Amino acid sequence: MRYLPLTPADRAEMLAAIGATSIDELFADVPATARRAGLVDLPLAQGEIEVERALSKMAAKNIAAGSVPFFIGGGAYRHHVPAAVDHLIQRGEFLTSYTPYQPELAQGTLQALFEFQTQVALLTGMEVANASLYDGATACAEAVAMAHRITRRGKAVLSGGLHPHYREVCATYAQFSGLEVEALDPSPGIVEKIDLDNETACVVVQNPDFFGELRDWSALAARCHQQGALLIVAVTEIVSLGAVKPPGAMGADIVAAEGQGIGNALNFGGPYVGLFAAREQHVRQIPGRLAGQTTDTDGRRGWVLTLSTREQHIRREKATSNICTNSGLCALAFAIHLALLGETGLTRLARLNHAAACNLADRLAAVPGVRLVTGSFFNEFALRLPIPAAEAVTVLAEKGVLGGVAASRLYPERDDLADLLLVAATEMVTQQNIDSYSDALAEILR
Amino acid sequence: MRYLPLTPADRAEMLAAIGATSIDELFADVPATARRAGLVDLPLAQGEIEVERALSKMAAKNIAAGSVPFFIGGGAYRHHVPAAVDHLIQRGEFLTSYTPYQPELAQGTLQALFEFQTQVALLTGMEVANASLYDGATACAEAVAMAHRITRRGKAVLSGGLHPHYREVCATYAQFSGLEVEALDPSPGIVEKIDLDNETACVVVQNPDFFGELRDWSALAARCHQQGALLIVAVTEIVSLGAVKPPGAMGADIVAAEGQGIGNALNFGGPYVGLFAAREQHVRQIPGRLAGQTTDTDGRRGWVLTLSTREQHIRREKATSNICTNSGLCALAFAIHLALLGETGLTRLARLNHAAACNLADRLAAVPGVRLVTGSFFNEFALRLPIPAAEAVTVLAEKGVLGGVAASRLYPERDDLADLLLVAATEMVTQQNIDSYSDALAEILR
Amino acid sequence: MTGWSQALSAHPAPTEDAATLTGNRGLQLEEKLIFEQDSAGLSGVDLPEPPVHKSRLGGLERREPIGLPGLSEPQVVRHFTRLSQKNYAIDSGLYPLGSCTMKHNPRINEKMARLPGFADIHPLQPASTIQGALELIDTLAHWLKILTGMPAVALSPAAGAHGELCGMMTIRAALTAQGDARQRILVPESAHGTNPATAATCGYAIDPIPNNARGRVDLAALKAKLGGDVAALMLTNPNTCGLFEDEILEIATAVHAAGAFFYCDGANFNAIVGRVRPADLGIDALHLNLHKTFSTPHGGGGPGSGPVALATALASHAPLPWVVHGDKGLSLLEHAEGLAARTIGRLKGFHGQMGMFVRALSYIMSHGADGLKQVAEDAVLNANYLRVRLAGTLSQSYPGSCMHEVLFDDRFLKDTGVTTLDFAKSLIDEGFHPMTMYFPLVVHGALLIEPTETESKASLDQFADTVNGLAVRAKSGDIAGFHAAPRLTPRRRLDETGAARKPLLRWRPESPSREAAE
Amino acid sequence: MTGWSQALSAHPAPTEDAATLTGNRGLQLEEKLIFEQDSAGLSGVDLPEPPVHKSRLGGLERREPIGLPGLSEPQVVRHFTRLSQKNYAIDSGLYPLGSCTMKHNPRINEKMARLPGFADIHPLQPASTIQGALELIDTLAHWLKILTGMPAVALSPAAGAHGELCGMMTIRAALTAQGDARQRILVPESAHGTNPATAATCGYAIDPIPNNARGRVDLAALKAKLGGDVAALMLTNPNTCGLFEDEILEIATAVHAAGAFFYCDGANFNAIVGRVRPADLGIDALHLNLHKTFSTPHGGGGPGSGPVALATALASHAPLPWVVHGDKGLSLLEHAEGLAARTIGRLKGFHGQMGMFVRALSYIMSHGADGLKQVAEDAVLNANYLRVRLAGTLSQSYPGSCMHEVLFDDRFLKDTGVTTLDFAKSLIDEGFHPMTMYFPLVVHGALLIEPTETESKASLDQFADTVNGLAVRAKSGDIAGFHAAPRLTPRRRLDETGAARKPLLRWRPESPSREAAE
Ligand SMILES: Cc1ncc(COP(=O)(O)O)c(C=O)c1O
Ligand SMILES: Cc1ncc(COP(=O)(O)O)c(C=O)c1O
Repeated sequence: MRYLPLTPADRAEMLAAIGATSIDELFADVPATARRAGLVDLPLAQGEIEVERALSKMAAKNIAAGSVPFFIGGGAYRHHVPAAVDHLIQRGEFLTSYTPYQPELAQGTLQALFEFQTQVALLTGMEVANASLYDGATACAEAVAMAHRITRRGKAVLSGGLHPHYREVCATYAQFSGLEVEALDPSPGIVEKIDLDNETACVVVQNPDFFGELRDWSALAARCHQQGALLIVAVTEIVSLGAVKPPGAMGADIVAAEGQGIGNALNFGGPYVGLFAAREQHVRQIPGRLAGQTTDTDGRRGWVLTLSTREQHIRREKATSNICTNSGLCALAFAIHLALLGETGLTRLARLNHAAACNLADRLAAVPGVRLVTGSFFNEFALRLPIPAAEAVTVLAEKGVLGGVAASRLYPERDDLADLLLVAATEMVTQQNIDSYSDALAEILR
Repeated sequence: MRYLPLTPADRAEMLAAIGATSIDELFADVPATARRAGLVDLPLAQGEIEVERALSKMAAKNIAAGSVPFFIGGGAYRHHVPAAVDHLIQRGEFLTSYTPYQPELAQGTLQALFEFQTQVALLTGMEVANASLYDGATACAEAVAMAHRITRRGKAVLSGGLHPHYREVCATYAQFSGLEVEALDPSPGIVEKIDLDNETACVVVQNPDFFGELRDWSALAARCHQQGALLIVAVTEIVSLGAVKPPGAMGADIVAAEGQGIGNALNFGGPYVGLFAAREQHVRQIPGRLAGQTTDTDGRRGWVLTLSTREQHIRREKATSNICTNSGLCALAFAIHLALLGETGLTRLARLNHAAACNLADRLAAVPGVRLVTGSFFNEFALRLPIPAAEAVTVLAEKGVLGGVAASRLYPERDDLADLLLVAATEMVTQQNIDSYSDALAEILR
Repeated sequence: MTGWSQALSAHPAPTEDAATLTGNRGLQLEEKLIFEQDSAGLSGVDLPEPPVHKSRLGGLERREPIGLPGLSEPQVVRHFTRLSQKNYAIDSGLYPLGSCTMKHNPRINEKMARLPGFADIHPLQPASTIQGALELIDTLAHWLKILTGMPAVALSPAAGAHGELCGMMTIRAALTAQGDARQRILVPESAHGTNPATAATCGYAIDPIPNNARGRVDLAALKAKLGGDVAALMLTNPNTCGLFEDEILEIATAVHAAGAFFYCDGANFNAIVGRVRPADLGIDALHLNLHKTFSTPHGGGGPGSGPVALATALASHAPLPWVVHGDKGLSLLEHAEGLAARTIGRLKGFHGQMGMFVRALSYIMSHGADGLKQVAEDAVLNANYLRVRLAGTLSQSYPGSCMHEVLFDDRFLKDTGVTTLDFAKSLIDEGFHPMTMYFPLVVHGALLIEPTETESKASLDQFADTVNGLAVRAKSGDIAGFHAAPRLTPRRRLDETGAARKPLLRWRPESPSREAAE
Repeated sequence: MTGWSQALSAHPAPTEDAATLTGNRGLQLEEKLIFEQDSAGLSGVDLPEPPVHKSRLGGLERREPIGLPGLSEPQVVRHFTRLSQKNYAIDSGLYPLGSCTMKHNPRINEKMARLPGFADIHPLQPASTIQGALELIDTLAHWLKILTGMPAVALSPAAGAHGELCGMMTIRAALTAQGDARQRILVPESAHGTNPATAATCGYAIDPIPNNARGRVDLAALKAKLGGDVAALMLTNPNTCGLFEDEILEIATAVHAAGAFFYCDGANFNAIVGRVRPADLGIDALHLNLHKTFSTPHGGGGPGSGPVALATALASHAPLPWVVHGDKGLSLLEHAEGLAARTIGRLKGFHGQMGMFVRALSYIMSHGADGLKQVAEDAVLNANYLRVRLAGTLSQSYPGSCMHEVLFDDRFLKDTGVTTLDFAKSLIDEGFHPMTMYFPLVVHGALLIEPTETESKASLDQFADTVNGLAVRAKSGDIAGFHAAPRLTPRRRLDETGAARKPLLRWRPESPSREAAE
């Protein structure tokens, strides 16, 4: 087997050195009833040629986004990732190293994380950020738990504009940690009424919201703070912060965001990278790892993982979270891509996305029977169709257009959303793609 | 422009430091008539997205070998290259370094070349090998020139079984260096008669020859040596040496081979890697670079480029060759792939190729009207068809089978070869591919 | 050996770092933060200027500069290349981090994960356009079910700890469904920190159980603690002492007899993959770390993937989404309805770590059933070989053979003035990554060594010779040399206490970082 | 600066290398030859056992073992990773090798070259199946023709020297066609070694011409040598002193008046790309190094690509194959017939360095006409900036501004006891690749510095500060420090003389390598 460096001779020699007559002896602690000679009815080892053939065959059964006019968003966005990003994250020193617990052997990863944390803080307009969580949805659940720890209050109010997956993950976590979650109904296009009381630990909103709508949450932030509650702002399309007023500037206390849009491919939903930013005053309540600056024996600047007393490996059941492995390499990809973009690149990228979405919105809204629901948006918006959106999505796919997300896929129980279609456009969308889409849609609705 | 780190401010500051009022001043030595503000009628800068789109479009107009039943050889072979090879040669420290003229900063490249030279010497059965030349054909021309230097004789005899491109390149070089080249006629299947006289500097044969035929050249080697001539053996399919008696064992004085088959993709013909091996006694006549072992100030083993007095940068017009840049990275890919294969892997790979070719030969020879011309072969053989081979290749291609090389493409002037088709099979060929091929051929000849 | 002490004394003063004008040392290159390399206006990405159009941002335009630095592509490539050169990795050498299973990461897995058919598909595409993706998930699940012997596997958890959470939630859901409100989770003291942390996250109280003298769960103590309020036992097997819980069947019986569930932390599955099926040990739920046993790269901290195998009693509570076979091929069940009516709900956005699934399946197919069994055997063989090679100098915490990793404590350093930390840091100068230190907590100054099956005998021998050599030196009393370690890394020992006292977690224009960098 | 001398004296004795048991030094890892890591029977590639079949090797089976070592994939990946870590590269830092144009190599070019439509096509596929490949070649040719202003370009040469050969052969072919048997080639003394070597390979006699005091060709001397027997002048422009041949029009006129051809070595095209067209300088043939000006990676020694632009008088002699437009789209003319009847023939197997063509076109399209012009300007600006930054301490060989590179000689080291070599090696400890040394030959102890356009001002400033600092030190008389350099690399100064005296060019089981390695 190509990955196993021991030869039969090595094995014999080593067994002898150990003083065992057979490998089975080393498994003697395994109850006899549980020992197996091997596993039946499973394929045997295969070479690279065979494995590559089999997996390529599976891959070929999927329609790659890049091969068709593509307009799906809903929390994962198809952006261009420069070739340099993938080249660099594949360097063995990044790819095959462990969590940087030995700082003297991991200054590369640690400095990159310190840069990542700074980028996330700048982007969200917050004071500090951590070294990543699993994804945006779990980051959101962690934010709610953190608000609970800080305020010692038991209720979290979730805006109806929060991504349904985020809402569901918060609900799942809360259900077990004994938190009460009040999830408001989705009301695309309509400003929702959010009530707070002195039991409210936090309010969770999203910007732009799940239906693409942009809102200034400053007033809500003020109300939260009056009430002693925290405002948590979720961001599912991180590129939007290249053009949109950041949560920090709206008075958010915690930002939980999905970082996939920068540096990471669609990957059918994972791995992604959860971004988590907060105010400095709450730093000791932050979940996950933090890279911090320090000095070495010779007084030179260096980096370490710090404030570990928050974490499970030190604090165990009292830790701020149970997270250990996070999204290191995805965070690195994020950091590299954002380093490449820089201020000029990111802001222009965001403007390109917005321009493409405006262009698309105009084209699609011009199709007879189609109504644009979202008032102000970044690169994604919602349409009302004269037919069920799910049906439209299916027929469009048959015509070779991946036209968006039917709200009903995420809200099957909400008949009032059956005709709602979510459509996104990024810098990857060409004029030709937009033409194909509006033509196809017009045809369907004709 | 994303690759240019200077800002307008930098440029101004630097011009000031230089004491120039404009960049044009630095081009003052250019005759006024030749100065241009810029170039007209050429596209302007494009981003990665646009460049990738345009080039992918071009690439899509080609039929990739991997997408169809594929049986073309003729000096370039489609073998599986493990993913680790491409991963390693893309490490910036290998990819973006120059020729290792500063050994203290290039021990990695130098040790790899030393290992490469050893691998090539072992594979060919020769005593020493160089650090690579451009490709097999130019290596062959360099071998002829070297034989000329060694023997001080003016005539080179080229076997009719030598790859036509090798023959032509030798002829081109010779025509200008004043060497006489006697190229024998190709005679697939028939043993050719090779005459030597005391003007003969060398005889160049190929094994397996262009038509796939295997021969033991030991007797010819003996005759050459009696006559004071050198025997040069060309090898166009390096994988064959995993199964076939090496030129060194046949008494070859110089081996010129194409190394593409190990570690390198088809690349539409380049870059490839010329392998060059010889007897130690002639080491000072070898063209190209040589990595050699030495020690450093502290007495530790290390590597350097050596015997540079053979080379153009020291010896100028008296150099053994004008070559400078060679095929470094392709040689590295070769070294890595062969390190992965090892003795067991390479010999098995060779046996797999031979097995596939035998299987294919039987299937195709069974097609009515088809005759197998090659007696003994490795992974490639020649067939006589009842129709012009060129026509067969075209029709097969229309049926989605890349069935081989028509001899007429390389010998348009030889009517007697019009019906000759060269067919190769490697480990990449599946039983299904073979079925498709024989079915398609049968259909065509029906 | 002789040359060594002499050399240690000849060890250059810290000021040696002033020995170059640049601070660079040959191939060891200093590198500032990207924020300290800012050239306003530069970008490493060229994008067209957007067409002019009326903004629809509803007055929410971002007006303040973000503060991101401008760099060109060459600068960024060089920056991260230099940073990478300050890392140690499996690709560099032996990485014997106990409990982390730092094995070789095959590159074919990386290539497969990047096929557009896997990397460039969106989680919300219509099912008809992602049949291959669902087939891959289904195939991986099939393998994991057979390898664990368990009827169901939940693939969405993002890492081991997330898998633990998933498992504990299903347990709690199952109990709740029976109207059973048990509150306590038994967790051995040797458990990894994520175990108690997870139980707490799941709203449970933790009740620690001691190890016995043999480094296993004290069965008597366990039985004593088992009772009507115990929801589950969270046991790691093979455990974090590198030992197989040889009384595991009795443990399972006792746990079940008490009406509790048996959760197993499968992070150490590498020791038994293909040889032992957790189902045969009476386990009800177990998570696997694809980024350990199944070689998906650890990436300097993630991403990982932590599928959970579930017994029948728990399967119906598995988190969303489920992959189900239907008349139209495979599809995703994304809501708490039908088959999935009793799900605990969603644990993560979308469907799990697809990129890791591809790598893990590529790894599994490459090994096959026979190869995986060999993996477990070689992993255990390598660990035991190191155990005997080191037995002479280090102090093994629990006698006898071990599984995939071997545990030592700091008794061998007694009275030397050298600590476990010093000892580990001195390995760094020798070109090795240290073993896991001070974990598990059940022994003093733990040194947990896991070589994995992808190390050659020569590599193990060099490591053993070095560790033994260092042990001899420690006993010979060269304290200074050990305190000074590491001496040869880009940075020497870093002040972690100082870092925590005054946390500096980001660069700021006016922050000391800038000065420090000049 | 102060800390430095102190530190130098504190410089550890060679025995410091005994300071570790393994010989490793933190992240600097020792690595044996693969042949010294042989485990018989191991392979890093798993292949199925071939079906049994009767051999048709005609009795030529290889019976002796080849002697290749057996290693697993993890060992091979680690081996070459460690080797790579002993290299310096553009990705690591400034690489100011004069005449080599070591600029940033964009990764998108690597990605494009690996598209199956380019990497996985065979040179002998039918034309109908490779139209995209021919289109790419044709597009690249179009760009090169416009950039040079010349009517034809031959793409098959594999590197610069091969391009020179191609150019000289077409010249000789053209002369021969006129029945003109001229025998001499004029080559300036400052020329790169490949120039005379190429002329000789082409069967010509070389006649050197001196430089004038301004570092350019001595026009008078040139005219004196021009005569009926001169076939061509081989001139490098900008020349290897980094200077533009400002009398080039007069030179061209004189050469042509003498009935000779004007060959130009275009290795230094980076200085003028997009700003000056060689055709406007009276050049008849010129090669371009795609691996310099057009950023295809140098790969530690190649592969390269050396297209040759040809004037009308030479175009018909261009080597095979030709890409021609026909009714069935593009096709390859592979034989000396029709249009190509007067070709010099074939210079290389197949059609040239396709992989390099893709990278070069990707680079060219990324820059566009405007970007390429900026490339030339920034390259020249960077070189001149270094020139002025270093003017105070180093001795510039020829006064005034330079093009893309600047030439210094060792006058500034006079009486210091420090040689150009010592000086260059001391840069290595500082984390820089040295400049080109002892070339060109026309000045004593040459130091030729070419920063390229992809270096930032900050990078140039750090380099200048370091070189200036070292120059000051050299003059302050610390000879020992310079002789000892490099001190911080994996290996210190290597014995090149010894290597050449007793060449050891391969590993042998019984060779000293083995012992040396123990
Ligand atoms: C025994 C044990 N359990 C659980 C975990 C947590 O796994 P993860 O880091 O993937 O969350 C680890 C990983 O360090 C571990 O070693
Ligand atoms: C001026 C000059 N001419 C010719 C060459 C030869 O080019 P190549 O190495 O590509 O053969 C070089 C490269 O070093 C050079 O610098």
